[in-house]
Amino acid sequence: MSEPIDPSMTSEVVTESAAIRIDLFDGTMNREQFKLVLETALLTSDEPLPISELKKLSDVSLDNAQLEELLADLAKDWQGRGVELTRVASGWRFRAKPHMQMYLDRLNPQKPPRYSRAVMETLAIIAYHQPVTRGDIEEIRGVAVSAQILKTLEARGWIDVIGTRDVPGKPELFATTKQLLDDLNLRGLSELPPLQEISALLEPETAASN
Amino acid sequence: MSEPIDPSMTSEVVTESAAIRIDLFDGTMNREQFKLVLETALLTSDEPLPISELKKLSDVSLDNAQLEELLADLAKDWQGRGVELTRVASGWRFRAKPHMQMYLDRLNPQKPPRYSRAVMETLAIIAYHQPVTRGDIEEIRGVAVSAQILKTLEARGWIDVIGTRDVPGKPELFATTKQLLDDLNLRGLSELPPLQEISALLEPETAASN
Amino acid sequence: MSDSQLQLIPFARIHGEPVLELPLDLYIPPDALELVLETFQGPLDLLLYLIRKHNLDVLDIPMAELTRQYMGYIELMQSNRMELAAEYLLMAAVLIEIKSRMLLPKVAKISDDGIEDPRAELMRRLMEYEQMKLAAQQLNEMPQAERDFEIVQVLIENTVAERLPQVSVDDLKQAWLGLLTRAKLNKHHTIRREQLSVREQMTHVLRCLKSGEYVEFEALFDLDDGLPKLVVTFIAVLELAKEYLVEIQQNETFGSIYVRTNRSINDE
Repeated sequence: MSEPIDPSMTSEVVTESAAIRIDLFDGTMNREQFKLVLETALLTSDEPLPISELKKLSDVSLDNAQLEELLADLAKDWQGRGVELTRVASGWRFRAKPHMQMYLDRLNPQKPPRYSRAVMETLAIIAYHQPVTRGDIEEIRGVAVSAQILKTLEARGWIDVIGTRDVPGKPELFATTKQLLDDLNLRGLSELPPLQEISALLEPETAASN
Repeated sequence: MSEPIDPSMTSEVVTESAAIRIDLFDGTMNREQFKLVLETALLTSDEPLPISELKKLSDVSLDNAQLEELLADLAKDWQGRGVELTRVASGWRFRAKPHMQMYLDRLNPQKPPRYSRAVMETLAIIAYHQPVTRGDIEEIRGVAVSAQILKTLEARGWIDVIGTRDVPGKPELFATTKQLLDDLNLRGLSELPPLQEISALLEPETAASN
Repeated sequence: MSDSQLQLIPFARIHGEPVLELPLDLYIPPDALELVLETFQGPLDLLLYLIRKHNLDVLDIPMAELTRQYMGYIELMQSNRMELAAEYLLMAAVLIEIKSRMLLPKVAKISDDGIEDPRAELMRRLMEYEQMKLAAQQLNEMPQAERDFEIVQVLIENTVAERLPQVSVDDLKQAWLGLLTRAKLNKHHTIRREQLSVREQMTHVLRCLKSGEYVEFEALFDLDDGLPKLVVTFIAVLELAKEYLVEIQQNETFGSIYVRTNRSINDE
């Protein structure tokens, strides 16, 4: 149904990059096609993507050197554009070049910024399950929770550490603050929307089959 | 008038549009340079940018036709990539092509919810019969519509109250928003799937084939 | 795979899920019944299901048969002591009324004279509902931003920090919805409702103990809070002890009870 990448554009690159051949459900993805996937993932991600994440995009296992070479190649493709691929502490990301700022500033920045889904889900878990450790949050979300996310919420004054759990590693326990309640205009946590009402709005089960 | 992008219209324009020369701090910005600015703005914006906003990026005044031609040209540059430039209800934006989702899902298991049938039926009635009151929706569905359902759709930014009906009780009138169209990658309500003819529903087979 | 079961009912894809297994004799295992009732969006949906299942013509509904089947469901639900929404009972009354009017011979005859077929209103509603039901399916199948495709957004470094995002209770709710969806997709994560008030009190108690010093047990309670809150606070302390978050000490029988966080122990 969802057709893969246009095969026509693949032609001559194949030989050169025969090393990186990735079997797909209906054919092979060559180097250039895989670069398109990398590019798309990096353009749509709202956080830097570490090498370990980027590896998941490929069906065959790539080593770090191969992947970094592809990324360097991709970065080169973007040279001379208004946006560049950069490596930061937590991975790779695209960002606007600083000299583009003067143009971008002309656009109305009136839309309020939004927290990412990851931040909001973390906040929801802390609000409903407090006190929780980072491990608890990761278990519910099913993905790793970056330190950045917790720092964002702490800096906002919405969560804080109220102790540690007495298990190996002494993980910190997070809870929400009064500040959060004030900012949400609630008198207490009991005024949060009840969970069963929320779950009633979901498609039952079968959704997964689609 | 909101034609999709026609690649044929872009080729010879280049010479003709030497007119679009824009003085910059360090010289002149030609067509290609301005396209870079457009591209950067569209890649970095978190919401679709309407023509009126995009005009602000240029130092000389461009008319709609000129700008649209540039956008069509830009869209053509991106053909064959994993990301495409599309026009939706509130403007132009880049999005990943849907067939890329299978790769992107490997990185990010976070997805907005799939809504229950009750929510989707309510949305359909509002979309196709707007403006409607809660009573209208209940009349069609034959069951009570919980406030939660309407709140969910409002919180998602897909519907809002656009007034009240002038009958006793002044019930609120609901309509769909631009946000809904944007999220469905549509330019207008007319691009919603056409309603099935009622007569077509009389043949059980026809309905079944759906 | 279960094609043999489906031959009767090409249409009855309630939500893409075969509710189709309902046998003709209307027997439904009791525990399946609740599921069935949840699957239908109301009496119109149930009626449509029955009509489509038996290949009936919506424009010429055999009222006797339809009413019989519908009543079969209603009785089954009632005999299982299920709470029946008023809408289902109201529809039963409507069906019986239409059926009885149709039994009067003259009504059928003079329908040419512009007197409406007693079924007309029901047919109109069924068709209107079916149209919206199909529209909802189509809407749901359309690619949706974030669910089926991603929006491109590249970072602009300088503008990020300044303005803080505003968050509302609804945003939190949305976030939770997202979690639930995923939990449903990956079955092994169970998300259940927590007793908020106890959790809130646990947090409150931990805050009181933040200094790491022993605090007198009684000091954790505020007598002005009323009985329910006191009970909740008590449960909260027990819960904290169970999770090894606090340490409770009583040095002599009937002596004062002291509580402190376990963290302070580790710090020493």
